[in-house]
Amino acid sequence: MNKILFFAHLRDEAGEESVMLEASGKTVAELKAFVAENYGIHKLDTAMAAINEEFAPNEEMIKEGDVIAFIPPVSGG
Amino acid sequence: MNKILFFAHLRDEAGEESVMLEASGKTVAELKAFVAENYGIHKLDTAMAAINEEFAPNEEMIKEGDVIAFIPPVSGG
Amino acid sequence: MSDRYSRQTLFPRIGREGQDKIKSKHVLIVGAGALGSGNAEVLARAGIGRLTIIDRDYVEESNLQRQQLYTEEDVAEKLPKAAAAKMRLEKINSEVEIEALIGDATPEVMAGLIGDVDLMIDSTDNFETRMAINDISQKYRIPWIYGACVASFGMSFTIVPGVTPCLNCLLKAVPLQGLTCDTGGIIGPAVQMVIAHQTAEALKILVEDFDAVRPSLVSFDLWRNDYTSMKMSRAKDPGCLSCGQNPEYPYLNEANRMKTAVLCGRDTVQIRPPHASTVDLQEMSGNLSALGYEVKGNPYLLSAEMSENRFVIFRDGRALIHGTKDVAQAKSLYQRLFG
Amino acid sequence: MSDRYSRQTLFPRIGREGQDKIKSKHVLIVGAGALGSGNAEVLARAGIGRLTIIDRDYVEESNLQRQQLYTEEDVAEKLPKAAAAKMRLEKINSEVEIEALIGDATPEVMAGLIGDVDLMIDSTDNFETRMAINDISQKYRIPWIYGACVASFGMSFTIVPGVTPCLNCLLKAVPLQGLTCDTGGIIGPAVQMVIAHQTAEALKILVEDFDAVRPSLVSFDLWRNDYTSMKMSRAKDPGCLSCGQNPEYPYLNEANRMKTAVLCGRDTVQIRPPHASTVDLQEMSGNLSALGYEVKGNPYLLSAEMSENRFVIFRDGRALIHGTKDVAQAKSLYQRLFG
Repeated sequence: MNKILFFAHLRDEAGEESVMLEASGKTVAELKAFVAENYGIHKLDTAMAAINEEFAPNEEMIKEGDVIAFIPPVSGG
Repeated sequence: MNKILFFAHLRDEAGEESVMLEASGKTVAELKAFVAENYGIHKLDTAMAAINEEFAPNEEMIKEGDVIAFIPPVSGG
Repeated sequence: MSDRYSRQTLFPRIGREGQDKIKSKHVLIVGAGALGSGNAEVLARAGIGRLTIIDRDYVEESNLQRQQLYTEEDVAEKLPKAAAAKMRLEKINSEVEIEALIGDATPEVMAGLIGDVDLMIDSTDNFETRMAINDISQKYRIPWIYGACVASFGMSFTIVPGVTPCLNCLLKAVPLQGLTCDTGGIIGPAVQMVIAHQTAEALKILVEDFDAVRPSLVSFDLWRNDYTSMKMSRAKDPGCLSCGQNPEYPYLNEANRMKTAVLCGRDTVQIRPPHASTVDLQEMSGNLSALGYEVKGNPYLLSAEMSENRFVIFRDGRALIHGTKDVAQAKSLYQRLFG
Repeated sequence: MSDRYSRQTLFPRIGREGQDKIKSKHVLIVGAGALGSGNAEVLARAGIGRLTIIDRDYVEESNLQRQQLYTEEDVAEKLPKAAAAKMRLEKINSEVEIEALIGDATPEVMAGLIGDVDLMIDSTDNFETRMAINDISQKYRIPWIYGACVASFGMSFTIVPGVTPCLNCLLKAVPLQGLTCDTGGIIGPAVQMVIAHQTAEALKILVEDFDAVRPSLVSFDLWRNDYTSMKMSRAKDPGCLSCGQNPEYPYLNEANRMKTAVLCGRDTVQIRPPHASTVDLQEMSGNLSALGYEVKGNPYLLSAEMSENRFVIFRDGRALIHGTKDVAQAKSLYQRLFG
């Protein structure tokens, strides 16, 4: 199983701080698509992803037990 | 073994960010006395101690593997 | 050395040597909104030698809630932010040389300013300008510090050419419809928190303590008591068009920029994003209503009006900003909504 | 509702209802130094109804490096900090009712101010005053927010009577010789970071979102890129003399306070800490030299002089502050060195 954490407004959209999912074997891009569809999150494609607190590119493969965080870049200033 | 973390000026006094020690069986107060003497740290008795990121009183017994942090209260403002 | 910086020279990582370095440096602050005014104040108080501040807006009432250099009088006089900032900063520290530029921070303008600049601090409100700062940073080998906030959330990342990944490695493209302060709101503490991170990184770079520069992207949510560091060593993309082996600096190129045109005789500026996209008109309508706009719409477009602001947004991101011929002001309004 | 707070009411956890609550509240800020001036500015911009600020010092040149409400003119005029803060805050937000008190924040003075206060924000530079704030908080059931910083390090903890442990649970006694800004130095970003945490907590309490209040003590080091949260649920001491079952509020008691006496005919104030202790005279000598003092000493005492400041410190913590009959100023100098 994998823990998926949402940050900033993604958390409001998901309605939860985190969810548990079976994501091992998926790439980051595939997980983004899956989560966007199943949890009704818009604009997840432009969010940054971290695996175990380290930046992960879209092609990266997720392993069993990895913790994935989605952090949306924000623009205000 | 136990990891002992130093914060703020305690780190300057210890000359290290952290040290590894055998501390299980000691109370927090006993560990403070031991560390103060062996690492030349002044005023450790007034520092707050956390075990595994949770505040620990002086009487608390340390267990194998616990991570202990010493955080000195500061006064500036 | 005067007594003025004594509490800072007492800090061993700065010391008197570091203070002399700070005094000899020149920082470009892009934007004089919440982050820009705060960053400028901290650096002016710290004794920076020279500050260049560029901003295209004037002080508005809704800025006062979080933009720390400005007063009610600045609003009454409709002072440009850069000018109002300079006046206050000179009262705070008359030893600092301050250049205030009122206008749009286009890639050309920024490249023209960069001469002896040692560091750029991002205090802008949109990713188009950030990507241009990022390309200039790579092309001229000048570090910059990304910072942004919305609601109770914020983030910061320090980019050192040749050492860290760059913003284009992380984002690959300008993210459209990031939340902005005009759509998600913003609280003062989140601004202060980003300023704390940006100015700490700035001081490290100014005293040339590069080993201390934060290697991770920090993000936080002060209302939810979150604080996360994302390690960035693996983010560097060797094929990145901004910092890779064959850089093209794409955001210095006209093709990747917002297109603007003044529509003759109509007192209107047309804005077209560089790449077509799909705006969620329903969400935008809700955001604009919350801001106090009167909004009308249909499936193809949305028109909004509040006091002197009046504009139309189409589904592909194109917009008509009515009642102005000033391109910088029109872009400002657009980017405050779309990021 | 005016446009002024629109970006704050857009933030869903505040909204218009929260904004009305903020407007109806009264905050006491103890101290108008670095933390006090920053906290006051953020809350004034956020639209707090009433602020009471108490401080015993006047604006000095070495304050300008980090104390955000003050200017070179305030230094030239030697304005009391509370008065200078009020003047600037009124230009920032004329809707806020501000009471500025120039004097020492003794337990009696604070107890007299507490009437309709909803929240106290610690912006002081010494633990004696913090322990008194803590006892007043427990006795009158008013939350307070501890904040402190030195060098690039800082911490904050929110104390809600009946819910969280109190400062006396954590510290048991006034820690002597904590590092202060006068002995360890201080950088502006560390100040901003503490302010970010204190004002975020303040807004949560003011809008009565108590579930969001941070349950842990935060500490950070911006130069070393550290950020730690220490959970506090187990820190509550049922026998605590401030918040336990049989509270005695020891720090409202004369016996636990610094003793001061004006020495007749000698233009000198004597200060004696409540409990004898041993001052490390050698370390103190180094600190004072670094601050610019001319220091002489022997194994029993140390004398230090810089412009109008002249004092003697004995090994047991007693001190003679020469050249003044003003007890508040003498205590201020003493506590800036000993915390």
